[in-house]
Amino acid sequence: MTTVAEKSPLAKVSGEPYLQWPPDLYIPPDALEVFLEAFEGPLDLLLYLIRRHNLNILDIPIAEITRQYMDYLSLMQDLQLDLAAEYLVMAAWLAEIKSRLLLPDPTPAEAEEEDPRAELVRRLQEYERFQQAAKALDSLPRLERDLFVANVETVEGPPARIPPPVGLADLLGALRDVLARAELFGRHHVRRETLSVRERMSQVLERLDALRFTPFTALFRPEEGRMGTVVTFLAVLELLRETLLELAQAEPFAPIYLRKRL
Amino acid sequence: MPELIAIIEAVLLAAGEPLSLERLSGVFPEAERPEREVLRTALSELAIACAGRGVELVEVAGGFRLQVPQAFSPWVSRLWEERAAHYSRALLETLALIAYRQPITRGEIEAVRGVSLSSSIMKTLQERDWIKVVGHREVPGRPALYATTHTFLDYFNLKSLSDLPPLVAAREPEIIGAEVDLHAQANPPALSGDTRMESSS
Amino acid sequence: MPELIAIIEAVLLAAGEPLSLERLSGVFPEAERPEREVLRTALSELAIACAGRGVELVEVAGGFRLQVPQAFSPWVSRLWEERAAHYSRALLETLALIAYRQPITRGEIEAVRGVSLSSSIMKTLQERDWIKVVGHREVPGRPALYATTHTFLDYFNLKSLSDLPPLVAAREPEIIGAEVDLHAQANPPALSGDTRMESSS
Repeated sequence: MTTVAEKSPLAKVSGEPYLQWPPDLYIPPDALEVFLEAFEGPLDLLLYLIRRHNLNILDIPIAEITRQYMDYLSLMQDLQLDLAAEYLVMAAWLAEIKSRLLLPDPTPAEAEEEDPRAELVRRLQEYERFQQAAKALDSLPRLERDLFVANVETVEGPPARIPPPVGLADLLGALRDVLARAELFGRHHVRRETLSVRERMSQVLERLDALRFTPFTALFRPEEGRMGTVVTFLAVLELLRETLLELAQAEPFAPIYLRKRL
Repeated sequence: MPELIAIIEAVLLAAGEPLSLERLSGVFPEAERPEREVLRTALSELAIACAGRGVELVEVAGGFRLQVPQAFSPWVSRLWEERAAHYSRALLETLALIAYRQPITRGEIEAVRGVSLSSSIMKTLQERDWIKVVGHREVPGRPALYATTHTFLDYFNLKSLSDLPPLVAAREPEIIGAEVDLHAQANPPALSGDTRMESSS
Repeated sequence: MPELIAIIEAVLLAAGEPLSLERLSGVFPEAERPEREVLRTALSELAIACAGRGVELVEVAGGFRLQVPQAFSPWVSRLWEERAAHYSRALLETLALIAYRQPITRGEIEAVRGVSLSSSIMKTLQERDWIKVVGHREVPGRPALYATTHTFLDYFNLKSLSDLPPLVAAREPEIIGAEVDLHAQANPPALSGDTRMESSS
């Protein structure tokens, strides 16, 4: 693919830059390659020739246009350009149209038969439509050329993350693994514990203050029933055993107070 | 707490891409999520507030976007050394065919253009996320059917395909021949804006 | 022609990076290039015009830039929310130990796991509001005692810690295996143990 920058010469011939397109069909042979590559195929080349000669495509002088088309083709061949098959197919088609126009119609009864040029005209028209559409598309205001997305940095860097989901089974699996490993170390003893005591220990610790004493009885909630009371009691005992709590009682049978150890 | 219209502006500016109403309302915690109508009203207020400024609010296929209006492109484009990408005629013709005739197969594109389609063009169009395969034609070989994307519409500042310039009817044959010759002097038809892009992207 | 302040706004918005005074004045054709002082005045006017909007003008090392003020980050960050990778095995084990053996110190967790605990794990667990410090153990160094929170129970849909699967099951791998499999059917890809998360947060 040739890259033709906007303001750079269209072609260089013997080192001389060509800034303008050749005014007529004559093209310096060295520039032809660039020139021909600019065509988007045989239909494009045909349209160019038609425009160049200001022809009515409904009334294409097939003989003349075919001659010119073939001239280009032979030039391409001389220059050993890779001649795409499409150009040759078009040449054959033009030749066929020309021959059908030359031959007298042997069956005048079937005069309804289409002008052999009709299909060529239809295709030229159709292709021309999309040439126009491409131009219209190109002239639409578009990003990066006419419009620019307004985009600014944010002060805060990293995006919020949605934390990953965790299932209870994952937790249990993890625990099983870690306990199995701990077993291997053999130094740690995994006790079977009543979870609710452990939970209550955390709750008690939370409720207690390190500075002020809390009445022992305030930790119990009657609505929890006997089990709840027992669990809380066990939790307090365990916390005392782990020396996380401080217990105070002024005298026997006086209210008991608890506070977190500092 | 900042005003709703300022929040919308901030979010659109930070996004740098069109945001749908859904995504816009998704930035509010559920308890504070404005009604769609409230959001729409705020958006129109923001659009009005942009008047005379260096930014405009547009609705394109992908949603709402703040962009620098075309009137400023002379200054903005001087910001970068490189010129904006120009697309080859081959690419634009192919894109036009896909846009107006979608869904369309590669063979159908080639039939209209009369030339085989370089795969680099299709690659560029797909890399830019302008076209996508939407199905296959049930004929031998099951060729892929191509259509344009939201991104294509967004890039060309369009809200929907119906905003494309109308496809001209096949033109009067005399016009095709005549008009273009004038053109040919200044600006040969074979080559308007032909900086090739396909292979780079 | 647009106002100078609007042109500056447009150019800064399109640039998306800080622009020095030189680069800013470079967007004007030489004949129309404003004096530095004029440019500076326009910049301060722009800064004032931004008040109350979703954008602010700041001068940073590289020059001037428009940015979304920090006050908007709660909304903006929700725009980019992304689902983090799965939690690491280490994090899950730590969480499990805290859940089953609370209140527990970091040292005790390390003793059971046999490896030292990265502080990012504790940070992640605390950020997620799954664990909290409930006290300190009265041993030298007074290490913090960790326990799980209400949020933790809510997340795992537990009414209380006693609803956790019984710890004893951990000693009978066959049973657990079966149970975990059942779970896994119901809600499959909850974790693949080795997608590390600790180092991020």
